[in-house]
Amino acid sequence: MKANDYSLKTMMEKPERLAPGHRMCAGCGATIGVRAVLRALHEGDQAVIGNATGCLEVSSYMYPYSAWQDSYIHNAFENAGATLSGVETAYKALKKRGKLADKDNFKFITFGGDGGTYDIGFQSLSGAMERGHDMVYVCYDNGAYMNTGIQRSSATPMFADTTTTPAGKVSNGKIQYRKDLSAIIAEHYVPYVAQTTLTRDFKDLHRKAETAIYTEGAAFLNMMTPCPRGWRYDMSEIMEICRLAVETCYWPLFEVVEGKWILNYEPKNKLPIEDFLKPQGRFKHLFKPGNEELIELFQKEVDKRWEDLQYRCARG
Amino acid sequence: MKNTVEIRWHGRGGQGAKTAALLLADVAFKTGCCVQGFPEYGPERMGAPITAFNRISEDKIRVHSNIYDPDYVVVVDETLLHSVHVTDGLKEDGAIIVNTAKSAEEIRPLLRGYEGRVLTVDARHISEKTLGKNFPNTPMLAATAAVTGIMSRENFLKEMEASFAHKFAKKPEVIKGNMAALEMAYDKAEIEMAREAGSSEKKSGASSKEMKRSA
Amino acid sequence: MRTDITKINERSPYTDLTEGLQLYAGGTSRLFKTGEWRTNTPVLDQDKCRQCLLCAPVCPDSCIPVQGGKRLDFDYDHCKGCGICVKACPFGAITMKEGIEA
Amino acid sequence: MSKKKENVMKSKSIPERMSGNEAVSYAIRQVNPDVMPAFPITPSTEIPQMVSTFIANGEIDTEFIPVESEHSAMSAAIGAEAAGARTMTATSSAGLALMWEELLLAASNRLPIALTLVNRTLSGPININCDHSDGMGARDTGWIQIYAENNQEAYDNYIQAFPIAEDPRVHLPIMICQDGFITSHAVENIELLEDEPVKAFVGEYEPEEFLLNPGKPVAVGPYSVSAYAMEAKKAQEAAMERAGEVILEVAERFAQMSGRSYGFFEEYRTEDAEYLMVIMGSAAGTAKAAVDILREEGHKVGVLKLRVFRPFPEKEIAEAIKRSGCKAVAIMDRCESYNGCSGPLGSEIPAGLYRNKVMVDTVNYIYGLAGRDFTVDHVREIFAELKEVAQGEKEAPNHKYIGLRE
Repeated sequence: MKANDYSLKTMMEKPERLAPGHRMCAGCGATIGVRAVLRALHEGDQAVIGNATGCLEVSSYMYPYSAWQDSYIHNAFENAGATLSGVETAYKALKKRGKLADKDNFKFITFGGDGGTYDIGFQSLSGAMERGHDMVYVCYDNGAYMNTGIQRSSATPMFADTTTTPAGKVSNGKIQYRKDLSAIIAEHYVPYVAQTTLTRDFKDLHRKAETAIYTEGAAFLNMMTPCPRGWRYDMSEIMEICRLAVETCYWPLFEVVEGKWILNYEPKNKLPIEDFLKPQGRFKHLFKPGNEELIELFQKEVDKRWEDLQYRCARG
Repeated sequence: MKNTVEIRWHGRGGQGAKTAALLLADVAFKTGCCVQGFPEYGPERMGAPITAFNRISEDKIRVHSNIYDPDYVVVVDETLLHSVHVTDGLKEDGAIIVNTAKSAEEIRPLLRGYEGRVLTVDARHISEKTLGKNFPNTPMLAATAAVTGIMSRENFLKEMEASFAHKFAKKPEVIKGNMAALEMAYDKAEIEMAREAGSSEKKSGASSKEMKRSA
Repeated sequence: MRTDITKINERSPYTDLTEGLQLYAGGTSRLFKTGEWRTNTPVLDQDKCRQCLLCAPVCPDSCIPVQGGKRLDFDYDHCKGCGICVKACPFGAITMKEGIEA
Repeated sequence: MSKKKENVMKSKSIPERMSGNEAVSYAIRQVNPDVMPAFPITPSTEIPQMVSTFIANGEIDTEFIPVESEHSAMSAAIGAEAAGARTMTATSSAGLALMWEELLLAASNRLPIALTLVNRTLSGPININCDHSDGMGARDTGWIQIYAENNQEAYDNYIQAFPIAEDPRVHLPIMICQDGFITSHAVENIELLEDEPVKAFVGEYEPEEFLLNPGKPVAVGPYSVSAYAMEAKKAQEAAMERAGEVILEVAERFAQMSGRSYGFFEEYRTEDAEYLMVIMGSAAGTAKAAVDILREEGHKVGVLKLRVFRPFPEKEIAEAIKRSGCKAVAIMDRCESYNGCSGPLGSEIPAGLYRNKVMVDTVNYIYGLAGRDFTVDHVREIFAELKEVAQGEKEAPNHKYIGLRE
C-alpha cells in the first residue's frame, strides 16, 4: 500500500476486531496498538490470533469472555512463536489436502509482550522466524514484565526503576541498556521487520502492520506501547509519551525490507532525552541533583544507537 | 539346527558388526525363522569395541535381554582378542569364529582357555580379493551362516543375492564380488569345521593345559 | 454447537462448561461492562467536534464507534474513563466530567 | 464419532522383520497424519528421520516442522491440533521432560495429539538407555499412556492411538510407549497390516470446532477464574475415565481387522498361579519366557503384563489378581519414585488392591534403570524370593533393586 492511500476515516469505518469489555487497565497502550494492527487486515480475510501469556492474554480472554472476533489461541508464556507456527503449518496441510477451500484465506498474527518475546519466548520466536512461517509476530513492548508487577526485562531501558531493579540509596535502577530485538530479528534475514509505535494518525503503524501481514513469509513488528502503571505518567498522556520517544530518537521508526534498512522518520530537531524521561516516574531519581551524569550516559547511548541506525540505513 | 541359536558379535564401531548381525537376522527371517538382531547401545563412536547379538529360533522369541551364554561368538576384528573377553560364557559345544589370517592353533592361546571349536576365516583377504576393499562383515556373515547351520548353503546364497540385488539396485556391478566373497567365506568355514571335526578326537587334556599355560 | 455464554455462569455444573474451556464464538467480552470501572467520564461537545476522528483510534477500549465517516457518542457501557481521547482532540470537543454519568 | 458399530475391513497379515522404530514409522506412513513437529533425541530420532524420508520420497504428504526444541515441538503440535490438523510427534527422555508444561496444556485443551515415546531414562547421570522414568514422570499430565512389549505391540498400539484419542467421549492426547533400544532398535519378526484397512480403521479426522473453521471463530486457552477452573479439571478427569471403555472398543475393532486382541493388560499363565509378576514393557517378554521354564519345572507362576497405564485400570488389575488366587505378587518398576518406599506401580497397584479389598502380599522391585539388563535368571530369583516371603520364611524386602551391586 502506498503511504498516501491511507485514510483514517476509511480505516475507522472497518468493523472492530478487538471487542470492548476486556480487562486491560484504563489507558493501556497495548490494546490501542492491537486495534491498529488488526485494522490492517483486509476485510474478508480471516485471521488466527496467537498470544503469549501476559497482560493482553489474561485480560482479553477470561472465560467465557473473549475480546477477539477472530479465532484465537493462547498456549503459554514462552512459546507464542512455536504455537502459531503449528497453526500456520496446519493451514498449509489442510489447504493442500482440500479440507479448506481456496477462498478461505487466513492470516496469522501473534502478540507477545517484551517478556514473552525478548526473554522467555526468545528461542521460540527465533525458531519460528528462521523456519520462515507465513506469520507476523507482533511484540507489544512496554519495557518490563507488567503482568507480574513491573519486573525488569531485557527491553527495560537503562536506569528504569522496576520492582527487580529498584532505585535506592545505592542503586540507580537497571544497570544494563536495552536489547535491540528489532535488529536481532532483522539479522534472521526474514523478509520484513519493522519498529513502530502509536502516532497521531497511526499511518506508520498501519502501513507496517499491513506490509507485515501481506508479505509472504515470517515478519516481525516491534511496537512500543507505553504502560501508564509501569512507566508512571498521567495515563491520558500516552500519545505525547510516544511522540517524545520518537522525537528524542529513543524509539526510532524504521523497517528492514528483504535485508534493506530504511529509516522512516528523522526528527527535524532531535529533542534531548530528558524530554522523554522527565514525565515518567520510573526515571524520577535521575533528576535528583548530582545525577546529571546518568542522564548524560543515557543520552550518549541513545546517540550511539541512533548513529548506528543512520549508518545501517545509509548503507541500505 | 537346535531350537534357538544365540550368537554374540564382537567388532569395532564402524566395521559393520551390527550390520552383519542385522543381515543375519534378515536372511534367517527370509528362510522362515523367528529372529532377533540387536546391538548393545552406548555412546561409543568409530573404533570403539562394540557388541551385537542374534537370537534365531523356530519358535516365537520373547526374551529381551542381552546374551551371556552364546552358542557362537563371531570376532570381526582379531585385535579385540587382547582387550575383550570374547569367550565369556561361550558354550564349549559351540564355536568361536575369528577374522584372521592366522590358524586356529595360533589363535587358541588368546582365548583364555576356551576348549570348544575355534574357526578362523581371513575375511580381510577374501574381501580384498573379491571386493577390492576390506569389508570384513560380508565374509564373516557367510562364515557364521555356515557354522551355525541356520540354513542351507543354497538358501543362504539365494537370499543374500536377492537382498544384494535390492541393496545395490543402482550399482549391480558390485553384486558379483559380494557373492564371490560370501561363497569363498562359506567354503572356508566348512573346511575349518571339517578340520575341527578331525582334530577334536586328537585333542588331549595335556595339550589343552599346555595351551592354558601359554595363554 | 456454537457457544451461548449467557448459559454459562459461575453456578454452571462442570458438565455444562465447554470442552477444555474453549469458546465457540468471538467478541463475547461485549457482555462484560467495563464501564463500571469508570470514575471520570468523557463528554463530547457535538458543536465543537469536526469529525477528524483522531480520537477514535486512541481508545484502548474501542469505545468510539464510527459510522458513515462520523464518530457516534461514547460507548459508556465499556469506557473506562482514561481520558486519552480528550488529549487527542485538537478542538477541545471532549472534556472529562467527574463521576460516572455523562 | 464412535466407530464401534461399523463393520471393520479385515486385513491380511504381512510377515516382516523390522525394529520398533521402523514399525512405528511404518504405521505413521499408513496413517499419513497432517502435521508432525519434532526434534531429534536418542533413541526416538530414527522416527522423525524415517518420516522425513517418506515425505522426501513422496510416500506421504505430512507437513513436517523441524522445530528448534521439544518444547516447541509440543507447542507447535498444540497449535496444529487446535487448528484442526491430525498431529503427532515423537520424543524420549529429556525431550519429554522439556515438553512437560505443554503436555498438561495439550490435555487441558482437550487436543487428541499422538506422541510416540521411546522410553529412555532421565538425566542424571546422562545416559541414553531404557527405563520408564520419562513416561512415569508424565503420568499425571492427563495423557493416555499405552506401553508395548515389542515392535508388534508398538505398531498395533500406534494404529489404535488416533481412534482412541479422537473419540468425542475422550478428546485427550495419547502417548504410545516402547522401550528405548531394547525394542526400538532390535530387529524382530512382525505381522504388518495392509494400508487400506489401516486407513479405513483410523479414518479421516473431522473435528467439530477448530481454529481454521471458516466463519466460525474459536478461542482456545483462556484465563480461568477459580469458579471455572476446578470444573474444567473435573471434566478432563471424566474424559480420562471414559477413555477406558473407548480403549476396549477400539481394541475390539482392531481385533476384527487384525486378529490380534488387546485389553488393559495381558494375563499370561495366571490361572492357578501361586505367584504373579506385574510388569510393563519389553521385560514382560523376558518374564513370560522365564514363566514357561519355571512352569516346566513345576512352579505355578504367571505374569500380568500391564499395557494401559493411563487410565489406570485399578479395579480390573485387582480383580485379575484376585481371580488368580495367588499368594504373592511381585510388582516391577522400571523407574524410581524417590519417595523412599516404592516405584510408581509399587504405589498404585497396592492402593488398588486395598481399595478393592484384595489382601495379598506384594513386593515392589526396581529393575532395569538406565538400561541395566533384566534376565530370565532375575525373574527366577524374584519368584524364589516371593515364595519365601509368602511362606513367612523371609520378610518382604522394601522396594529392592534387581541386579544392583551391593
